[in-house]
Parts: sequence; structure tokens; C-alpha cells
Amino acid sequence: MKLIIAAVKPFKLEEVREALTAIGVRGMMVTEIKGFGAQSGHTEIYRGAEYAVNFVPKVKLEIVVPDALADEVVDTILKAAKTDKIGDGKIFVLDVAQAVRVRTGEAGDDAL
Amino acid sequence: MKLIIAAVKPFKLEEVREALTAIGVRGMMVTEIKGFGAQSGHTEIYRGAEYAVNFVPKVKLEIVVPDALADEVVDTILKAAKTDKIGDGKIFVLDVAQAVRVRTGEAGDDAL
Amino acid sequence: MKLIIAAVKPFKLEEVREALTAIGVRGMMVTEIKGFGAQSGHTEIYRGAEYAVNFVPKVKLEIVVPDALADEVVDTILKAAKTDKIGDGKIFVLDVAQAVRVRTGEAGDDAL
Amino acid sequence: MKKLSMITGLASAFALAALPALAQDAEVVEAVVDTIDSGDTAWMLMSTALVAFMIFPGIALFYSGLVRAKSALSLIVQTALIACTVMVIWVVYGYSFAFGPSEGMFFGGFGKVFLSGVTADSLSGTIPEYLFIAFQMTFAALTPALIIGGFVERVKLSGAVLFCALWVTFVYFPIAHMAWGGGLFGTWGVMDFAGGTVVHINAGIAALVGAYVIGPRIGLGKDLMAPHSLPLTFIGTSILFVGWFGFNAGSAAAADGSASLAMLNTFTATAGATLAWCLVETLTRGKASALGACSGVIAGLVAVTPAAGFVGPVGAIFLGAIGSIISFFFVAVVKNKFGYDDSLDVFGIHGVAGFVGAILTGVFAAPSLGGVGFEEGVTMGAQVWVQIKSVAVTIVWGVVVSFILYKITDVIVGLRVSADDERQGLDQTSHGESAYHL
Amino acid sequence: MKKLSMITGLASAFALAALPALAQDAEVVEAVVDTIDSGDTAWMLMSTALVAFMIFPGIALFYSGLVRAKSALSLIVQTALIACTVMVIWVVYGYSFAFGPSEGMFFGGFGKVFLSGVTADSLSGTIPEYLFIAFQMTFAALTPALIIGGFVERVKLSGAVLFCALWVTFVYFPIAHMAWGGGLFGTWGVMDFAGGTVVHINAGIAALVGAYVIGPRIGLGKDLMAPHSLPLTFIGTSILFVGWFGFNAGSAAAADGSASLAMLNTFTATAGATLAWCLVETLTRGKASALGACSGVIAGLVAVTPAAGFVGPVGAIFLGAIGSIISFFFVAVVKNKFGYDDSLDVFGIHGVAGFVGAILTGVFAAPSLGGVGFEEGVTMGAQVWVQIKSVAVTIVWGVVVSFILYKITDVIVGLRVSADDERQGLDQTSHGESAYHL
Amino acid sequence: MKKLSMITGLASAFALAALPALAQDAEVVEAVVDTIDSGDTAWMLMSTALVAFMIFPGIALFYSGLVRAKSALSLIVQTALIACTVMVIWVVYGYSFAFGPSEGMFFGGFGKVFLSGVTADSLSGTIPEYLFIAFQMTFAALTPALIIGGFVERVKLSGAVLFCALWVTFVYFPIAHMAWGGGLFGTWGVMDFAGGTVVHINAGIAALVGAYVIGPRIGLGKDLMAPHSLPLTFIGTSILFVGWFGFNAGSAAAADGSASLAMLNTFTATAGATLAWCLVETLTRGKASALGACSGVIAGLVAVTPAAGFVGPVGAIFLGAIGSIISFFFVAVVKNKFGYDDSLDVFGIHGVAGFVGAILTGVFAAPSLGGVGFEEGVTMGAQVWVQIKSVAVTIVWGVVVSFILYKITDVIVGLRVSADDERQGLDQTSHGESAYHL
Ligand SMILES: Nc1ncnc2c1ncn2[C@@H]1O[C@H](COP(=O)(O)OP(=O)(O)O)[C@@H](O)[C@H]1O
Ligand SMILES: Nc1ncnc2c1ncn2[C@@H]1O[C@H](COP(=O)(O)OP(=O)(O)O)[C@@H](O)[C@H]1O
Ligand SMILES: Nc1ncnc2c1ncn2[C@@H]1O[C@H](COP(=O)(O)OP(=O)(O)O)[C@@H](O)[C@H]1O
Repeated sequence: MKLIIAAVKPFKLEEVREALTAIGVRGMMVTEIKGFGAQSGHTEIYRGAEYAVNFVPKVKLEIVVPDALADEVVDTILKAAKTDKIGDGKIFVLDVAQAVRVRTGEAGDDAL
Repeated sequence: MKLIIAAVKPFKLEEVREALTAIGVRGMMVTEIKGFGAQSGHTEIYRGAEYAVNFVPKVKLEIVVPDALADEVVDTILKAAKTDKIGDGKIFVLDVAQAVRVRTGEAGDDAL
Repeated sequence: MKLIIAAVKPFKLEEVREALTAIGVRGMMVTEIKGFGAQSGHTEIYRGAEYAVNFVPKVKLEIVVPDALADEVVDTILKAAKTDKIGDGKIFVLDVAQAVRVRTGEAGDDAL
Repeated sequence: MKKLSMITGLASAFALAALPALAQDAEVVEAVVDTIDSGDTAWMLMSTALVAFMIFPGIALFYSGLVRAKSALSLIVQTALIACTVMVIWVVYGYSFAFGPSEGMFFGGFGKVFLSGVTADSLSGTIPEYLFIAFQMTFAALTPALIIGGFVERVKLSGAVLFCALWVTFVYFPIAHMAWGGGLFGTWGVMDFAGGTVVHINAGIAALVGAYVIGPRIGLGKDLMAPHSLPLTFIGTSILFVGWFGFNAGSAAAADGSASLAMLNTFTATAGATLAWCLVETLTRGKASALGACSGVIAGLVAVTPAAGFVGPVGAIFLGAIGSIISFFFVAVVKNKFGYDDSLDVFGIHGVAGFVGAILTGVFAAPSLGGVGFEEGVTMGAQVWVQIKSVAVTIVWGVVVSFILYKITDVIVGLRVSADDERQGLDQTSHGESAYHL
Repeated sequence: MKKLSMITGLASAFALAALPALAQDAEVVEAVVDTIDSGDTAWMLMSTALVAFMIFPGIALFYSGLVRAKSALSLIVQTALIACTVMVIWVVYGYSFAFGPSEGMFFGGFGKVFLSGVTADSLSGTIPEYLFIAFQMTFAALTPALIIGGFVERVKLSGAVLFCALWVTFVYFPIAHMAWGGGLFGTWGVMDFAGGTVVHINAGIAALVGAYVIGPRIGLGKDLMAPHSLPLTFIGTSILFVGWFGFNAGSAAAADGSASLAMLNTFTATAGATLAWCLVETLTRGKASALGACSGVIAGLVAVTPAAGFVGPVGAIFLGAIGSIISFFFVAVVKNKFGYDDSLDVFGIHGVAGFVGAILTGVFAAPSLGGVGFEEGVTMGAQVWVQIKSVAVTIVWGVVVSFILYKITDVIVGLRVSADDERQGLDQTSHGESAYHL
Repeated sequence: MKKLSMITGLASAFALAALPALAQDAEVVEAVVDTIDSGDTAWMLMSTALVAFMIFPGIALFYSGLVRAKSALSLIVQTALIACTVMVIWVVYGYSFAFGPSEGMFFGGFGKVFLSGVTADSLSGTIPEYLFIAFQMTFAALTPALIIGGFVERVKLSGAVLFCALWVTFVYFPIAHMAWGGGLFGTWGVMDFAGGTVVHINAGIAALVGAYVIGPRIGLGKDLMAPHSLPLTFIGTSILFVGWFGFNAGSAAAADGSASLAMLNTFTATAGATLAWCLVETLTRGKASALGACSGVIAGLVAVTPAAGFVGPVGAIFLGAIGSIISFFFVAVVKNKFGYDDSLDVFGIHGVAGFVGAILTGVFAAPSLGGVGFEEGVTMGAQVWVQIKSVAVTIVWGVVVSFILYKITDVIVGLRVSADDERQGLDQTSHGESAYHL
């Protein structure tokens, strides 16, 4: 199994989720994060005080899928999250040793 | 070492934490996440506008433990997080190459 | 490639980010988390009701870097995040199988 | 109307002799003061708006901030619908039951249902009767909204609204009639300037009974149930504080010396109570808290309510402080010994500080303690005894009737939501919304 | 000034005969009431502060809570700058255009630009003219701030401010003159106690035209656009509610029976409307919501605005409920059939409930329905016809002139921000701030 | 009491000749106006409630929203306990020190400690003395609460409360006596309608000295210290705005033309100041901000405070705008050149706009600029010189005495928390709470 981690633009979340559901992904974990990368942040001024906010809001998706599905998931996210503008995000793939479903105790691909 | 990632129901957090402490887990990272899975979300209506909220609030636990402890940790979470209702969550296990404690610089199992 | 996960004290975030930028890290994902570890939480009392808050606010950094850079990143975080007081945090290193940049589709070290 | 007549009469007699509020022949008084006073009317218009402010959003925010985020809106909806229901009831029969023309001890009769006979020219003392109706309506609408603090995060909306509709009918209107409408307490010569008994003790009792009947929240004593937003609670507290000037000083029914004294006392009692609560906190656990300050403010306001126009400004400081300290010990110590979940301490603060205020009004009104004094021939002991008697009647009436009404409500629409709904939070399950999308 | 004179005259004549507001010879009235009344002045000082409270922070919070967090501050800045701009305009020429001495049907003339000739001794009825100027200024400043709810999260700040400056000049002042300054509607004998036509219908129309001209938000119907903080919206709603007592009861321009009736009606209409909205919600989708309660409150307040001093307290319940139900169906059903994005339902609530209120004022004012009655010799049918005529004039004037002014504004400074800026949120891109750093 | 007598006298003399406030023989005035006026009383009851609203929750929210979330509650607790402490002090000896019967230049004496001799019948002009006491109490309680903005997120609660108790005793009461109690400034004929010098300059100076003595926050200029909730700050600002009508128009001590003018000027000065701040922001950095709008509102209100009843509505626009622009440059440019951390710009706004307002009152009061004019025989130059002299005395007194009192406080209970506590946030470490559990 693979864990696919993707950082994407917040307003793309729904589109990505729908695209993934369409190819059979049945679960994911979504976190609001602050991204740092090539896309620069912004400046806020409060009366005299100027603050550089170096982080950009992003959402992180974590999806565990059977090995066979991993490439398709990456491709699907690639397509759905793309705006061709800087800051579109990154996808990382990691190996997963084991997966278990809490409710049933099922393990492995069955748990996903 | 293993990284154990678990998505569980928010109101189960304290119970899981206590159960893990009882078997000797000494640290973890907890994140509030939005879960997507078999458990369906809900609908909110604001005046005429209807929104399907597809995500369900969950908490994600990330725990790094020595290899020897990993199975017990998974079992403990399984037991403590279970309500036998849909949406009880998932547990994933990944390999960890290295761990370091910032304060002391200790590495490996000693760092946990 | 390696995924480096670090839990550090929130007020150290900027310092760590700057130190990492200085050694050539060009991206990361930052999440506000609740940490559990040796550093104890605190107690809050609301009228008669006393609550033990067992978690301590931390920030989690996730950084994917080429294998060659991994050790330097760990060292840099070690140095920048250190206050020599309990709760300074942990660093974990995991293997990453693949990385892709959404905007361009570049893969591997090029994507970072 | 009598309440106004009384206090108005009192006010004009103020220079000569200080008298406790007591039932007089309304016609006689009206014969004397039968023209409108634009200054009094201006102040009562404002006082009415101020008490309305205590409901929307005062009490709703105070309560909403104290619960978990997943139920923050439920307190808002419940407050709004209860208050609106009572307003409709008020013009239909509430005003008549409480202030109607009947001579009964417990009931004003049907003579003024649908406000029959009232026109824009009708006067109540020196102000239009429509204004008196509006002012009293805000009291009637606020009181049941206080009760819901006893069983937050688990009550059914329909249950809460139905119970409150029954409760104003069978508890609030009768007791308001006894105290202000020329009924029982009035004939006894009770001193209750702005409604300590009718409003606060009454609400505290009903909340306690409700907490007992409905049972504690799931996870009580185990889950983190800390207030989700103390700034919200502080805004609510402050609005209650400011609105209370209408409540207390408005109860003089005139813009005069009595109203001014009531306002000054409302300040000083609150100051004494807030300092006292925070001091006790500091002594017992080393820290003064924001919720402590807010609790002290409310305790002081409750304690001074019956006393506002009767005690002196320095006496009010002590009165507020005593009410506050006793409430603190009740909430922080006594309550924990029992198993009930009066979640937002309606009984612990409104009830307890209400008792203390009612009794101490009979004490601090003494001229030797800076008060305006008792009625001719009444001793402090006698007055305290009257105060105790009316509190006792209120408690017995409140416990018995509220209990019955909760049971009736439970049978008709049910009082408590399902455990799953409670766990998910009332905002989602009862209202289909989330308080925040940040 | 005439508005005041009229209603003051009305108030004193109340006992004899109930008359709708109509234009009288101002000098004659002034000859009668030429001394200051401190009670009336006290109430109008307070009413003015209450209407100011509706702007800062009432409407700003109401709107701010309803948008996404990334645009929460933009509503605050827009409200503040629009209101401040109109205040400056008001003393420069607005007061003169609306209430100036000219005898025109649509225009008060230049006679009082820069408030020329007004001193601290000038009276308007029984209150200082400075106070009348301030009271009316708050109405003029509030109305355009209502409009921006029609095109939130996408309008340029400069566009919003410029449009509003033009709009008060070419729409608000003329229509205020027609209704209150001795102009057209006044000569017809329209009954508009506190400005249902001038304020609410007017704002609703302008918002609708604006929503149409500016176009919908990016992602409408696809993205989650749920209110970011309903507690904020509830605070705003409550402040609007309390401020509205100044708006409605202050429109009596005196502390008297008429003001008292207006206040009582404001309560009961709101109660009826809130219960009605929540009831319809419960019947149609099973749940009463907090936003529903807030919407009902506003719908009731809008509906009762023209009727406040003319109908009876029980009639007001029905009037509020009817306005609320029609607004509900408009907002929840009708609106969805069209493609426009009147984001915060300014037309759906202020416009629609405004129509209903204006028409029904002519109905519920009938003595048989508990109202104060029509002017000597006027039938219900005739009055309703007058009401319809003035609404119609307002609509036509509003649609045409607003449309032209939006186009002019678009040419001069532009109306809409770029898509990227809109997506990132106005707070960052127009104001360089974030509402929250939690 | 003299303040009231003066301004009341002034108000009645308004038609004949416009006079600046000056000390008169109190007995003479009282002989003339010795009956209660219910309209004036109604307005002063309301004004008192409005100023209370500025404290609870006005200033507390304004400040709380501007700090980081981890210290949001500390501002609330500090404000509450300081205000309550001063209220107790006020009835014990504060009123006597400031407004007591002594003829001294700096001190009212002990004649009215514990409000001795005051009854519900005592009058102060046309209102009950109890009411005058309450009104003045809110000023005394508000002023020290302003000061704490200078050293937020690092001060010890006990240190803040003790300092403020000392400060009102040795700075506020003497200066209030000088300005309003028949003391020094009064004999000079200073024009300070509502307390620009006593309240704002005074508080600004004390905050600046405090910021200097206590030192900057850890991480200043490095860590993100952006306001944690600008909506909270906006609510606070708006409540200050509305409350300020009580502050300014209430300072007329009557419901009359002078109060009306003061109210209108409060509007127009705020409008001018807010527009000016946002305009300068737009010109200098391209964006108008919500915090800028809030800052402009406060700067305008401060600037118009001394001038409220003396200048014309158009003059007030300019006065507000000038005060606002100078504050902007102070806060955005000048302050950064110095190392001190007057965290919430108490000096930068209250101090600086206070100076500007005090001086310009002497200018814009000129009849040629639309003002009500100077006292018989006084030239603009002479008046400006008097204004400067009283500001100068206030500054010198404030700097010297405040500095000593900070040092004394530091010795007795300490002024600053430990670095660890500061880093973790005062809410946890001083109060044992969290503002939010979302
Ligand atoms: N090396 C990295 N490790 C982890 N996350 C990264 C890394 N590089 C980028 N990211 C994430 O991807 C987001 C987008 O990256 P960025 O460099 O801004 O733009 P782009 O993807 O267009 O090159 C960042 O905000 C960050 O959250
Ligand atoms: N494939 C997956 N990858 C990552 N997280 C998952 C995956 N499947 C489920 N989850 C997480 O587990 C939670 C529970 O899963 P769900 O399918 O709703 O119920 P159940 O665990 O009872 O089958 C989800 O909300 C989501 O956070
Ligand atoms: N075994 C672990 N797995 C995951 N995270 C951990 C683990 N141990 C500690 N952490 C994280 O590191 C933080 C600091 O650890 P803690 O034990 O408090 O102090 P120290 O690092 O000084 O030993 C914790 O708050 C937690 O977020």
C-alpha cells in the first residue's frame, strides 16, 4: 500500500475530492496547513507594524491506497489540482507497511 | 521504528491517549482533521443555499514507537477507539528511518 | 528522497524556517498540532470545573528533501529549535518513494 | 400598573419619608399623577430597550460562549424563540394575568386579554400604559431565557419552548402578580425593587429542577467542556451589565432620585461583587480569572436587584460582595458534592445571589446602614421576615409547579435529544448549521 | 423638519383623532410648538445614538458574519467609509436637499447647505434642530450601508463608496424629500412611520440592481459559502433589533404615547416574524435555524417600520409574520430560480418585507383591526392605493437611477476586483489584513 | 458639581451669548436651578449607562482584539478589576477629592468621603447628585483602563491594579478637580467640554511612561504580533463610538441644544477623522484597512472631546481630520524611530489627538469658524494660550507623578511577569484559562 500526501490550493479541494472518488478512492484525511515554497506570502501592516506572512494557506490530503491504484491517484490529483500558476502544490508517495480498519479489525488492502 | 498514523473519532481522543500511556507510549502528535470515508457528511442550509459538507471531523494521531511496540500500539488503539459504528477510523503503519530528540540530540529508540 | 517530520515549539517556527531556507530547503508544510510528551500540560478551572489539558501546542514541519540533504536538514532543525528545555520536540525521518510537482509534472528530486 | 404606581408614589414621597414598595389603591395614586411626563417616558423607553438588549443578545451570548462550539448556536435559537413566544403570550394574556384588574392574590384575571381597553392615551403613572406593557414584557421574556442555562447542549428545542410557555403561565405570571400586581407579597409589604424574587430566584429554581429532571450532559466530569469562547461570554456579560441599568433604574418608573440611586447602587454592588469573586479566586487557587470576573459581575447584579433603590451606595458594595462570595462557594464547592448538572450555574448564581439579595435588602435598607429605611413602624426583623416568607413561597411554588411542567412537557414533545445527536452537537442536529466556518 | 412637525402634531392630536402623517404648513405647527421639551430631547438624543449603533457595528457585523472569513473585514471597512462619507455629505448638502426650505416636490433646495442658519437655539418641533439633523443623518448613513449586502466579497472599495455617494444624492435625498420633506408622497398622505419606503425598499432595489450589474461571486453554487461566524451575525442582528427602537420609536420625535406604541409594535412584530420564519423552516425542512431566527427578526423589523405607530400590538404580530413568510419564500424558493447573486438577501428581506409592510400598513391601521385609523374621510382602499403609488414611484426611480449610477461608477473607478483578488479574499487584497490570527 | 453648574448655566445662556466653560460661584447657579428636570435626568441616566458601556465591554474588546490570542483574556480581567477598584475608591474618597467642597486649586478635600451628606434629594443642577456622582464615576473608571493599552501582554495583574489605584488618587482626581471641580484650569477659563485633558491626554501620558518603565514585549519587531481578532476590535470601537455620545453629549449635563450640538459634532468629527486616516493610508501604502478605520474613529472621538459643544459641525470635520492625520503620522512614522513599545498606541492616539483637540478647540470655537465663540473679551490667541497652559500642567504632572507611582508599584508587587509566563501568554499563566476552545 502507498500513502499519498498532496499539498494543494484550498479552493481545489472539492474538485480533487470528486476526481478521486470517481476513480474509486474511498477515504482520505484532510488538513489545513500553512505552505512554504516558491509561491511567496504577503505583507500585513497594522498601524505602524509591518509583518511578512511567509506562509500560504494550503490543504494537505493524505490518502492510503493499494499499490496498484497509486499511480492513478497521483495522476488524478495532478490533473484536478492544476491551475498552471505557481503554488499548485506537491505530491509525495510513501510506502505503508500496514493498514487496519478500527471498526472491523480488517487489515491490509481490505481496510482501505 | 514505526510511525503509526490513526484517524479516530474526536470524542475518543482522551480514551485512546490514556490507553496508550498505559502501555508505555510516551509521545504523540495530534491534529484535527477533516475525514472523508464511508461515513457520510451532512447538509447545511443557509437561507436558500444548501451546502453538502462531505467531511467529518476526526483527529489524527501520529506516534513513533520502537518496532517491538508497534503491534501493541495498533491493538490498543483498535480497542480504545472502537464504537462499532461507521466512521471509527483507520490505522496505518509506516517505517521510520531515524528519530532524534531535539533537546538532547539522542537518536533512535532512545529519542522516543 | 526523505520526508523529515519535526515537532517544535511554536515560537521557534520562524527561526527554523529561516535556518532551513539558508541551507537551501525550498518548501515545507506546516501544521499546528497538539503535542503529547514528557512536557506536561496545564490545568484550567472554569468556575467549579477543573480540566487537565494534557496537550501542549506545537507546530509540525514536514519537509521532503533529496537524500543528500537529509542529514543537514536534521542538524539544522536540531540547532535552530533547541532551547534546552523540556518539550523542544522530535525529528523523524522517513523514506519517500516518489515526489511530483503539480504545476509542471516534474518528478523526483526535481520536484522539490 | 400597580408596581409603577407604587414606585412612582414612592419616588415623589422620597423627600418626606422613605417607604418600601407596597400595594396601594391604584385609583387614588392615578388621580394624583394623571399626566404624562416626557422625561419619565424618555427614560422608560430607554429602559425598555436596555432590558431587551439583555435578551438580544445579552443572555444568549453569555450562555453561548460558555458551551462547546458544537452547541453555540442552540443557545441563540432557544433564547430567541422562547423570548418571542413569551412576547406573543404577553400581549394575548400574560399582561392581563400578571397586571390585570382582578383583585385576586395570585391572578390578575382576564380583564386585559389582548390588551383590551388600552389605547395610546392610557397612562400608567406618568408614562403611557403601552410603555409599561412593553417594559414589563421584557422582564417576562428574559426570565425563562435564563432558565435554559440549566440544561444546555442536550435539551430539545421544542421541549424548551413548550416548557417556557407553560412556565410563564403557571409560575411567572402568578408570582409577578403576587409581587407587583397587587397580590400576596404586595400586601405583605415585600421590598423587591426590580424583581430579585420574581426573576432571579424564580429562574434559578426552575433551572435546578430542570437540570435534575433532564439529567447531566454525556461525558460530564470526563470530557473537556471548557467555554468555547470567553470573549463572547464577556460581551454577553457586559451587555447584561449595561442592560441591567434599565432593569434596575428603570424599575423606578421615573427619571428621578430613586432611579439615580438605583443606578449608582448597581455600579457599586457590581464592583464589590466582582472584586470579591476575584479575590476569593486568588486566595483559593492563586489566579483571578475572566470567567470569575464575569461571574462576579452577574452575582453582584443579581444581589442588588431587589435592593437597588433601597440601600445606600456603600452598603451596596457589601451586599454585592456577600452575594458574590456565597455564590462562589456554592458554585465551586457545594455544587460538586451533588451529582446534578446545572450547566451554567443558573441556580448557583441567580438563585443563590438572589436569596442573599432578597434577605439582605431587609438588612441594608436600614437607615443606620445607609439605606432609605423601612415603612413607618416596620422593624428590620419584621422586614427580613417578610422577605424570607416571599422567597419561601416562590421556592415552593417554583419547585412544585416547575417539576410538574417538565413532566408534562416530556410527555408531549420530549425534553432530551438522542445521545448521538447530543454527541454530534445540537447545532448540526437540531439546527442544521455550524457556528463557525473559519 | 416637516416630518417631525407632522408627527409631533399628530402625537398631540392623538387623543382626538388618529391621523396619518401628512404634510402640513410647517410654520403654523412651529408657531404652536416652539419651546424645547427636555424629555423629548432626551429620547431623541438616545434614539439618534441607537440608530448610530445600527451602523456601527450593527449592520457591519450582521453582514461580516455572513461572508467567508477571507472577506470579513471588507464589510467593516465598506460600512465605515460609506457611513462617514454620507455624514460629511449630509452636513454639506444632504440635509438641505432632503429637508431644505424649498417647496419643490422632489428637492429641498440649497437653502441649508453647510447647515446655514442653524444654531443651537433652532428648534424642530420640541427638539433642537441640530438634534433633528443628527437623527436624520443616521438614517441617511445607514441606508446605503444596507445596499452593499447585495454584492459582497467582490466589489471594489472605491466603487462602493463612490456609488453610495452618488446614490444618496440622486436617490435617497429626493425620496426622503418626497416622503418626509414636504414633497410628493407627503402631499398624497402616505403613511410611512419610520421609513419603510425611503430606507428599506430603496436599499433593497439598489442592492438588486447592483447584484445584477456586478454579477455573481466566483464559485457561486459550487463552493462552500457558508457564513463564517453566525455568532457575529447574531450580535449584529441583536444590535439592529435594539437600535431599531430608536429608528421606529424615535420617529415619533417625542417621548409620548405614539413612541410607546411604536416600541411595543416593534417588539410584537419581531416576535411574530421570528416565530413565523422558524415555523416555516421547521415545516419545510424539519429544523429551525439560527440564521433563520436572525432573518425573521430583520424581516419583522422591516415590515413594521412603516406601520410602527399606526397599527395595534396584535395586528403587528400578524403584519410581522406575513412579511416574514413572504420573505422566506422569496429567499428560499423564488431567488433560486433566477441567476442573480443578491448575496445577503438585501432585496429578499429589506425589499420584500418592505413592500409587504408598506401595503399592510394601509390595512392594519384600520381601527377594526386595532389600528389608530386613517385620516378623516380616507378609506382603507384609498390608503392602500396611496401606499402602492409611493412604493411604485420608489421602485421606478430606484431601478432607473441606481442602474445609471452603477454604470457611471464602473466607468470612473470600476466596480469589481480581479478574479485573483476575489479568490484570495478582499481582506488581503483590498485591505492588507486578516480578520483572525487565532 | 461645578462642571455641571457651569455647563448648565452655559446652556441656558446659549441663546444670548456663547460662553466658554468657566468657574462660577456654584451657590449662585444652584439658587437659580434648584428643581429636578426629568428630561435632563433621563438623558444623564442614559449617558451614564453609555459611558459604562465604553468600559464594559468597549475598551476591553478594543484592546483584547488587538493582542495575540494567548493574552486576549488578560485585557478583559485587567479592565474589569481596574474599573471596579476605581468605582469603590470613587464612593469612598474619589468623589470628594475631585468634586468635594474645598476651595483648593488641586484638591476637593475630605468633605464628601463616603458620599457623606448626599441623599436621593440632593441635586446637582437639574439632576440628582447621585446621578452626577455615577456619571463622573464612569469617567474616573474609564480613564485608567485606557492606560493599560501601553503595556499589554506583559504586565502583572496586581501591578496594573495597584498602579491604577494610586494613579487615580494622585493624578486623575487632582486634575479632574483642576478642570471641573473649581480648581486651577477652571479659574483660567479652559475650554474642555468633555475631558480631553483630564481623560485622554492624561491616559496617553501615563501609558507612555508605563511603556517606557516596563519595557517592550519579548520578540517585538521579530514575532508576528498581529491583532488576533479585528472583528472583536471593531465591536469595541463601535461601542466606544456609541458610548462616546454619552461621554460628549452627556457632558452638557442636560438634554438641550448644547448636548445636541455636541452629539452632531461627535458624528462629524468622527466621520472626518475616519475618512482622513483611510485616505492617508491609501495614499501612503495603497490600501485602506479596517484597523485604520477603527483608529481613525478613535482619533476623531478623542480630538472632538474637548471641543464637542464649542465648535460647529463643519469645523468639527476638520478638527477630527487634523487630529487623525497627526495621529497617523505619529503612530506609523514617529513611533518607529523610538524604541518604546506603547503597544496599542494609547499615547499615539489618545495623547496626540488629545493635544490636537485641546489646542484646536481654542481655534475652531471662533464664531468666524462656525464655533459658539469665546467668553466676553477673550481672544482666540488668549484662549489657545490657556489651552496650552492646561495641557502643559497635565503633561508635567502626569509624567512626574506617574513615573514615581510605577516605581512604587514595582517595589511593592512588581510590574512585569516572568519571560516564560509572557511567552506562554498571560491567559494561561495569570488567569488559568484559554480565550477559545474552538
Ligand atoms: N520540499 C517540500 N516539502 C514539503 N512540502 C513542499 C515542498 N515544496 C513545496 N511544498 C508544498 O507545496 C506547496 C506549493 O509549493 P510551491 O513551491 O509554492 O509552488 P509549486 O508547487 O508551484 O512549485 C507549498 O506551499 C508547500 O506546502
Ligand atoms: N484510504 C484512506 N486513506 C486515508 N484515510 C482514510 C482512508 N479511509 C478512511 N480514512 C480515514 O478514516 C476515517 C473513517 O473512515 P470511514 O470510511 O468513514 O469509516 P470506517 O473506518 O468505519 O470504514 C475517515 O474519515 C478518514 O479520515
Ligand atoms: N513518540 C513520539 N511520537 C510522535 N511525536 C512525539 C513522540 N514523542 C514526542 N513527540 C512530540 O514531540 C513533542 C515534544 O516531546 P516531549 O516529550 O514533550 O519533550 P522532549 O522532546 O523535550 O523530550 C511532543 O509534544 C510531541 O508532539
